[in-house]
Amino acid sequence: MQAIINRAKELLADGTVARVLGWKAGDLPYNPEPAYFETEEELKDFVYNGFCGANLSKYMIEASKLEGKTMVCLKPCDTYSFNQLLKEHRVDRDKAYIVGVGCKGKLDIERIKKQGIKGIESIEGAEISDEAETLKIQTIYGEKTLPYADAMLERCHVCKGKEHMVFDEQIGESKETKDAERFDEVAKIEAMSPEEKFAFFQSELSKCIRCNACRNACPACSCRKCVFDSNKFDSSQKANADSFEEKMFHIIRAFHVAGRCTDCGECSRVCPQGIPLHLFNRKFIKDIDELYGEYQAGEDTDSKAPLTNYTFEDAEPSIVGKRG
Amino acid sequence: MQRIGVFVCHCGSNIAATVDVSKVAETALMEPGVVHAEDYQYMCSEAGQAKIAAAIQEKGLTGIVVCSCSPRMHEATFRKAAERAGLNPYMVEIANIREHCSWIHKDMEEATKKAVILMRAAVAKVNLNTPLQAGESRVTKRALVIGGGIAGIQTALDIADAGYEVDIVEKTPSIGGRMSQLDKTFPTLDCSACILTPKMVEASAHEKINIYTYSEVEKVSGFVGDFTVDIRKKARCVDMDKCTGCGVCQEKCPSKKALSEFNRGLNTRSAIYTPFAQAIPNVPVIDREACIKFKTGKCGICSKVCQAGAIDYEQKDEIITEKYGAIVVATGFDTINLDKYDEYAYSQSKDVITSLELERVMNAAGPTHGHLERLSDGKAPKEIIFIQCVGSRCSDDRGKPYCSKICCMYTAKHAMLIRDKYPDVNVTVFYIDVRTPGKNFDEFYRRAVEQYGVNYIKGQVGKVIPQPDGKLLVQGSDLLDNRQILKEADMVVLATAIEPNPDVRKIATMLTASIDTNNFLTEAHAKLRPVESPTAGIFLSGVCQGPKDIPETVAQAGAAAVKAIGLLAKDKLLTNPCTAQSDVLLCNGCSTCENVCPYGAISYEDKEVNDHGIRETRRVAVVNNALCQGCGACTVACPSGAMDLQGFSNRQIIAEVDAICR
Amino acid sequence: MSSQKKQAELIKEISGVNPLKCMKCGKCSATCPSYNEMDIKPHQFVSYVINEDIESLVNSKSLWKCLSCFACVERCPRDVKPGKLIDAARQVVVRQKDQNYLLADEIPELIDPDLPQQLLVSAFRRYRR
Amino acid sequence: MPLENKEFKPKIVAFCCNWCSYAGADLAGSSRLTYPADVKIIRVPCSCRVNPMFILRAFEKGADGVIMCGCHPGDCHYSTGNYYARRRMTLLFSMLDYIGVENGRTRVEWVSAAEGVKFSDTMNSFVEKIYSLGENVRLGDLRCKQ
Repeated sequence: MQAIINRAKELLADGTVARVLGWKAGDLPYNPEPAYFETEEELKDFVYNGFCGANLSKYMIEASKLEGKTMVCLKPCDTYSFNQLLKEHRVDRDKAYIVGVGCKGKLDIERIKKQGIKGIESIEGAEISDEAETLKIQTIYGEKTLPYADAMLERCHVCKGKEHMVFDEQIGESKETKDAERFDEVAKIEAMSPEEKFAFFQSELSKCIRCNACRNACPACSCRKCVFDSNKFDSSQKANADSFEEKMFHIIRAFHVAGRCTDCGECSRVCPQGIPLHLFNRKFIKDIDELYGEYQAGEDTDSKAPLTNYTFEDAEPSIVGKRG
Repeated sequence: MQRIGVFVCHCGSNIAATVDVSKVAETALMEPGVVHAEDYQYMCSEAGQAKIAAAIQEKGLTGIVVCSCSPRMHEATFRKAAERAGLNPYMVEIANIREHCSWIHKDMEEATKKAVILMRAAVAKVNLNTPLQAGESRVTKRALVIGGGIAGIQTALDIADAGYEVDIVEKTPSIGGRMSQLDKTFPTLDCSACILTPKMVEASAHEKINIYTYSEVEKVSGFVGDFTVDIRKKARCVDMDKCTGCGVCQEKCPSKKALSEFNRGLNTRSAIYTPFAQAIPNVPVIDREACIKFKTGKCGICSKVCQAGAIDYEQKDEIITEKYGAIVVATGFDTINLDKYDEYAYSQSKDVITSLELERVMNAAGPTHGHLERLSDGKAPKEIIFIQCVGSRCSDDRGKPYCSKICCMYTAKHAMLIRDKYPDVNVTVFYIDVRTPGKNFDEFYRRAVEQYGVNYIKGQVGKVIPQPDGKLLVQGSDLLDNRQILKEADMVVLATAIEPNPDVRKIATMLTASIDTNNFLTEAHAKLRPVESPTAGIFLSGVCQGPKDIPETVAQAGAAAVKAIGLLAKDKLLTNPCTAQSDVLLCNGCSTCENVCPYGAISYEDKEVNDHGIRETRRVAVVNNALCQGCGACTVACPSGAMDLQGFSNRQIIAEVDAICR
Repeated sequence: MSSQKKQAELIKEISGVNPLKCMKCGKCSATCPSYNEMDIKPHQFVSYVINEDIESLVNSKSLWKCLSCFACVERCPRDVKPGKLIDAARQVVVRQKDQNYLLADEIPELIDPDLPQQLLVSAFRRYRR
Repeated sequence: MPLENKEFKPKIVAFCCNWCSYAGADLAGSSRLTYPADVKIIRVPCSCRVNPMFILRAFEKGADGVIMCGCHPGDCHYSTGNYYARRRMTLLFSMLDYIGVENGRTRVEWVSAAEGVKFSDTMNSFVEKIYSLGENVRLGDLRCKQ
C-alpha cells in the first residue's frame, strides 16, 4: 500500500497526473470506498487492502472527461473491464495512468458475517503485503480467526488470472487464488429440471428490490441513459410493481451486457440482497464459449464481440433443449 | 393524439366472406385515437381510394389504417392515395386481414376476432407513427450485365442503344453462351450462329458496351443506383491489345488433350485456345492446367510463334472496380448431372448423349463435323431414340421438380432435322406429354409427326441396356397401346433437364438477391414484376429466372433492359425513409452498431451536445440515410436504445405486441 | 364409406403412397419385367386406386405376378411407386383372408435352393404375421 | 389437435421478416393453407430487427408462444441480418431454458418467400406445441413474490 501511495505522490508532484483514483478508508474496517485524491495531503486516507473490491475502471468514464490524467489503481480483473470500455470508446487511454496493483483475492464481508463473526472492530491479515493465510479478526466478543480463502468473494475462487491486461506500471505481487471451476455453478443449474430451475430463479429474483446497485456498479452497464430509464421501449414505469422491467430486468440486463461482460463479479458483490446475479452473465459467457468459441471480453480491444459477429455454420436456436 | 381513420376492405368476397368487415369497422371506433371507420367493397379501387381521401380531408385524419390484403400488395397504393389527400404517406399502416386471416381461416367468428386484433395492432402502431420524408440518392448511369449469353447480349444492346454505358462480365473466354453451342433453332430452323454472331459483333463494336470476358464478379457493395462492383479479370496470358487473332498459336500448341468445353467434352482442344471460331473477342486464353509451359516450365512454343508478341506468361489476375446504377443478372443454365440416372446408361455408353451434345454432333464445327454418327464407333445410326423429361418433373432428389420447358421443342427439331437429312434413319420419341405452347410451336411438332414421320410414343423409357454388339436396347412402354416396347437403337438422346448455372447462388448472395429452392432467382412479383429481383436495382434476364427458350429469353432480356433504363434515366432516387436514426443524447458511441451494419452506413462523429444543460463533445453514431437500407440490425445491437428504426420503432413494435397480447 | 373406398384408403395407408402425384409417364410399366404377364399394368394400378376400383385390382392376375423387384419404385420420378401399391393390395387380400401368414419358424422347410433370396425375403415381408 | 383444456386459446406472436417469411405467410394465404387463428403476425424488416425485449415483452403481456421467422441463413435480404438474429435468439432461448421456462414456447424458423407450405406447417406444429404446453405462467410471472 505504501508503495502505491509513494508512487501516487511522485506522479502528483511531477504533474504526470492531476488526480489519483483509488480507495479511501470508510467508517468501518471493512468498507473502504472509491475516492479521488488530488493532493499529497488527501492521500493520507488512501487505503488498499482485501476489502477494496470495487472495480474502478467504470469511474474512468467520468475521469476521462476531466482535465489532465488520472492515476487509476486497477486489479488484474479490473483491467479487463478497462479494456472493454476502451474498445467501446467509453474511456480515453490517454487520460489514464494505469497502475496495475497486486491482488491476493478480495474479501466478502457478507461471507465473513455469515460465518458468525459479528461486532468487528479490526481485521488483521487483509493487507495485500501480508503473507498470512488467515485473518485475525478482533470483535467485541473477542478474537476470531478465519482462513483467508474462506472469506474470499466468489469471483476470486474462479479468478481469471494474475495478469494485468493493460497498465502503465505494476506495483505489488498478485497471488493465485483460483480453486474452483468458473462454470461449475452454471452447469449445476443447467442440470436441474425446469421446475427446479424456475423455483431457484424465482426465489432469487423475488429478493430484488430494484435498487439498481448492480446496474450502477457494472462497468458494462455504462449507458449514458439506461433503457429502463428512457422511454424508448415503453419500459420505464418504475412505480408499477407489476411492470415489464420488474419481471424482465435481470434477463434484459444480462442480455445487454452479453458478449461485453468481463465477468468481474461486481453485480453480485454489490447486491444488498445477495442475489447471485453473476449466474446470468456467466451463463451467457458459457454459451458463447461453447457455441461460438472461447471469448473473454476485455482481453483485447480489437476482436469482434460474439454478438456482433457470426459464422455461416452457427448453431440454430433449436440447439437449445437438444444439448444435454 | 392522432386522429385515425380505419378502412376495412371487403375485397369482394375474399375478405367479407370470412370476416365480418362491418364488425371490424365498428370495433375500430372504440380504439384510442380512431375517429373514423368504414368498410367498402374494394378499398384499392378508385372509389375506395376516394373514400380514404375524403375522410382524410373531412375528418382531418392524421393517420390511417387500411384493413385489406398484404402490404406487399397495396401498401404503396394506399400511401400514394394518402399523399394525394395531403397526408404523409408514412402515416399509413396496413392490417393484413386477407392473406393472414380471411384466406386461411374458415370460421367467421374466429376470423373476425383475429381481424379485429390485427386491426388493433395496426391502430396501436399508427398511433406512434411520425411523418417521414424520403431522402434522395444519386444514380450512376452505367449498367452491369452478368453473363454474356444471348440474354446478356440482348440486354446490353438495348441498354446501350438507349445511350447508357454497359459492361458485360462473362466467365468464359468468349461471349455467346449456350446459344453459340446450338446448331439450329426452333421453330424456324435458322442456324443459331447465323443469328447470334451478328449480335455478338454488334455488342463488341458498340461504343457504349464494354466486354470483360474470362472475368467474374468478385464483390458487390452499395445499393440501387450506386453499386460498387469488383470484377476479377482472370489472367488470359495473352495481351488483348497485341493479339491479332491469327490462330497460329493454337495450331502449333503441342498440348492438345484438354477436353473442349464448347463441344461438351466430346473432343479435345489445345491448351491455348479460343472456344470457337466466331469467338468474341477473338483472343485466345491459356488454360494453365493443360499448358506444358505452366506445368513443366518448358515449351513456350506459342510465344515463339506469335508474331505479335502477345503471349505473356507472367500476366496476373486484375481486379477492376467500377460503379453501376443497375445490375442485370443473365447467368443462364447448364444441363443437370446425370450420374444418378443409371437406368439410362449415360455414363456406360458413348452412344447415349444429351440433347446439347447432339447439338454439337449435328453442328458443322462440332466433333463429327456435322455428320450424324455414333460417338463409339463412328458408324451412321439407323435407329435413334429420344427420351423426354430426363430429370425434369421429378419429385425425388435425382432430378428437378419443374418442367424444363424447351425439351419438347428441341426434340421435335432434332427429330425433324435428322429425318430431313437422313431419311433412312428411324426416329422414335418417348414422351410423357408434348408441350408446345408458343407461336407456331404445335404446328412445328405436328410437322415432325405428319411430314417427317417421327414416331412419337406416349410413355416413358424404363431402362436403356447397352448390348454386346454395341446396340442399345430400350425398354419403354406405350401407354396408349398398353404394351411394353423393347426396341434396339443405335443412339439414344436424353432430353436432359436444365438447371440454373451453379455460380448463380454465389452471385445472388453477393447481390443479396433472393433465390428459390431450385436456384432460380426470385422475381419481385411472379406476375407483375417478372424481370425485377426483390432487391432494388437488380434485374433478371433469361434462364436465371426460370426455364425459357430463345424468343422468350430475348423478350425478357429486352424487358430487363427497359427496367434498367428506367432506373438509369433518373437523376436521383427517392430513398426509403424507414432508416435507422441515432438519438445523440442516448448514444454511448460504443461502435457496436457500426460492427453489425452490412452497408457501412454508420460512422462516428464528435458532436457538441446539450444534455439537459450539460454541454459536452461526445462521440456519437451518425447514420448515412442514403446507405442505410433499414434492416434494423443496429437497433438491437445498441445497448442503450439510442438507435431506432423509423417506421419500425421499438415503441411501435412494442405497441403491436401489446395490442396482440391484450 | 363404401368398402371399396375404405380399401382404397387402406392401400394408401399401408403403402404410404399418394397416387395423385402420378403424372402418368408410364416409366413403371416401361421398367417392369413382368409386364407381359400382367392384365392390369403397373401404371394402371395407380388409376385403379384413384378410382377406388379395388375389387378389380385384387382379382387381377397382376397382383400375384409382381416380383417385388421394385424397379418401378426405384425409377418412379414422382414418388408414386406402384410396386408399393401392389404390395399393399396384396396385404389387403391377405388380411381379408386372415390366413396365409408366414412364421419365421416355417421358413427353413420352405427354402428351395433355386429360389432367389430376394423373393424369399420379400415373401416374408409380405406374409409374415 | 390435442386439446387438454378446451377453453385455452393461446396467444401466439409471430415476428416475420418482410422479405421472406412475411411473403411466405402471404403465399400460405394465397394458397389457402390453413393454420390456427391464434397466430398473429408482426411484420419487421428483418429478423435482426427483433429485439429480445420484444419477445420478453410479449410473454410478459400474456403471450403463450413467440415464434420468429426469417430468411434462410445465406438468403437474408440484408445479407447478414439473420446471422446476427440467429446468435441473439440462440442465447436468449438458452437463457429462458436456463431459468426454467419451457423452451418450446420460443422458436425460430427460416421460411423463404416460396415456402408457403412450410410456413403453414410451421405454424400448425408450433401452435400444437403451445397447446400441449398450456398456458404460459412462468415467464409472465418470473418475479412474483413467493
